[in-house]
Amino acid sequence: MNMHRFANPGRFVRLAERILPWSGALAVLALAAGLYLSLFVSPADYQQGDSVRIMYVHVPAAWMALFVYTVIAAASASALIWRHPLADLVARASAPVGAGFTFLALATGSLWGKPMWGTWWVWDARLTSVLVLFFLYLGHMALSNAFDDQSRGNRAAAVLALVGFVNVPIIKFSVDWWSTLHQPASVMRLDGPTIHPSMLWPLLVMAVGFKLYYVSIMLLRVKSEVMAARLRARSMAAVEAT
Amino acid sequence: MSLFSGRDLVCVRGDRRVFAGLAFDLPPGGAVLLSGPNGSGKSSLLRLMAGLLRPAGGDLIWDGAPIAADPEAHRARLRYVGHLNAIKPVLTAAENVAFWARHAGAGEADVGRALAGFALTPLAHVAGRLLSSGQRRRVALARLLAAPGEVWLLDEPSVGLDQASLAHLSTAIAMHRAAGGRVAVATHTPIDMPGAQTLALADFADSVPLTVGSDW
Amino acid sequence: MSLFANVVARDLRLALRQRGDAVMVVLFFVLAAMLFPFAVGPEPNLLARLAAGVIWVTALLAVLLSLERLFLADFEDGSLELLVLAPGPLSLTVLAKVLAHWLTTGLPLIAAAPLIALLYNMDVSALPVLALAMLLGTPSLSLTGAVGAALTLGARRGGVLVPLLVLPLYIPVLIFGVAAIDATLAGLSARPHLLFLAAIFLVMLVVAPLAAAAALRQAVE
Amino acid sequence: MEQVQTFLAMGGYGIFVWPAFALTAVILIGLLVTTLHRLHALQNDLSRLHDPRPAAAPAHMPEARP
Repeated sequence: MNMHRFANPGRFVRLAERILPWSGALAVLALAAGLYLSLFVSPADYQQGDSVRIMYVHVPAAWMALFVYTVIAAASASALIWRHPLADLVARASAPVGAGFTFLALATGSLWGKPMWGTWWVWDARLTSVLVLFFLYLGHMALSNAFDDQSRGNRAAAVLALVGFVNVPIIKFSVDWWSTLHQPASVMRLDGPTIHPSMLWPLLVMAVGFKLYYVSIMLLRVKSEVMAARLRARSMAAVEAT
Repeated sequence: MSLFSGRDLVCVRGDRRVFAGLAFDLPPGGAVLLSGPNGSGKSSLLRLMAGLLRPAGGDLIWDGAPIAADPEAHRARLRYVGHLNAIKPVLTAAENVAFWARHAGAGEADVGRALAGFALTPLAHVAGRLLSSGQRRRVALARLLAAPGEVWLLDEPSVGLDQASLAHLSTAIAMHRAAGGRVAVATHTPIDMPGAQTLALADFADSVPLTVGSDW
Repeated sequence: MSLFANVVARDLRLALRQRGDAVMVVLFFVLAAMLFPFAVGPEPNLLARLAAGVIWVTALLAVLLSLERLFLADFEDGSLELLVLAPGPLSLTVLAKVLAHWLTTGLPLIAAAPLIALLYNMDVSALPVLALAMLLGTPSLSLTGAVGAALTLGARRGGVLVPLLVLPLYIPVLIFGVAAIDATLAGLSARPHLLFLAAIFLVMLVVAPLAAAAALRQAVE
Repeated sequence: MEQVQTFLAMGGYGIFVWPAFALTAVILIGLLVTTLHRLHALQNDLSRLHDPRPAAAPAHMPEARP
């Protein structure tokens, strides 16, 4: 296996340039449609009134937070086990986007919690696990930038992502257990009453919009990672030549 | 005649390609002297041969079989002395050598012989932190005699050694080769190794910059 | 003597010769736990309620502080390269170093915990469960910590990074560790919580050595 | 005009709903802008860094993206 370290990203950039216009346009379309559905079409909740509309950004963001972490874990596994040269870049490009979604989930969760429970932060099981996930993201990004040699940072962060991924279900389970232990009253489930179809549609459309947005921005970020690696190598060569 | 050889080896450090297309053959009893300016990849090649560093391209072959097939067997037969001496300040010279001897399966008797090989017997019970850098280097080299493996990979072994110790090193290498062992040495100060091949790393320095980007 | 025993013996001898490190860990543990009464007041049954939580958090931080000792010295003096080059699986060597680390930090913490329970007038009946929970929990702290320590070798200011990487992964051990003691104090059975601690330990027993070994191989590259 | 008023009020929850959506926009667009900015900066640097090694085969120059 002496495939040159960065041989096939050549095909990747061409592929990315073909996909990007489509995924970008579709993302904008889905997000616009989702926005319209969630703000204008879907009814107010009989208990929460219009504050339930926050769910249409909060829940998709929380889904994306976990989804992107899974993508990072999968990319890390393929980087470490099959030494795929592109996988490192996908993980490195996705981490900040995932952290952004996680922060968004926390912030909108807090904005939604205030009218419902009267406080900005509630140690609800789901919010708490998303908070822990946020720190896993920060740890991943901090580690991948902690080395002078970028590829070393990527590989170290890949190992951390795999260990983190094994721990996510353990953390999720133990936080749920902990919250039932300390939560006498059964608190209103954060994603509202059983989802009525008129509320399910905006949720799904927004979720699709978020996913398409992620694909597009990830392709852009991987392209710039590829460029950055190229720049480093080119300037390294320039140093050698002088 | 089991050969330890490398074929069109490519080594990449960070985003820099250190050398490419490098080949070598090390027969039993053979010796290879790695020469070249600083940064030409002498240490990288030794670490590659030891298996610490994974080659970006090319193969390392032992007796016809690629080393990657059985890395543990390869590790069992090689002894590596790097820039650092791996000496614990709180352990005595004997304890330091004994740990690595046990780690390679040798017994207590070999430790005494190894220390004697580098005239360290009087220092056997001196704590590592009290040893001078030359003495520390000799303790690191004494590991080779305690549990002799087939392949010695020595990175600047003679740094800080006085004339007497240099002589010990040369005899140790000569005896090792006479017993069918092989040695690869990266050094700037000359060590007399009769019949040793020389491998100039500069010949394999890579002129074309790492074509990381041209096909993007 | 097998490689495993060889590494454990050497590390224990090193710890014995530098006794200060293990003592420092226990001193930190007791001192940190002693701070809370000054903050929340000496009121006995409030302290009793906080006891389990304070003991576990300070124990966890004490382990965190001692993680640097695991690989950094070997990385800097060149021993790590030779350990990586030793015949035999590297994850076994990692396990040996974690065992030696646990013997010199986990055990002393367990020995010192009753003292803090006393300071917090925690009900004596909960002491056996406290010891058992820590016996099952602290190995996971050392194992997970080993991954964090190995990953930050060679990183710029790696020491500051280890807490950020490792503390989120400590949360399950903290939750079930405290829950076991609270259940006992409430007269309930601590068995399910202890079983979860054991389960986490077994998972990390498999995952951590593999991950740490991969991290060490990267560090010596 | 009055109809817009009730819409903005969001049944009294306006001060929670709008910041939530605004924050979503800020984060999504912010990430996009920083990514595009970095991409263009890199593309400029790359095209500006002429290949220092005229002797070797001139490395394939990237087409400067608009």
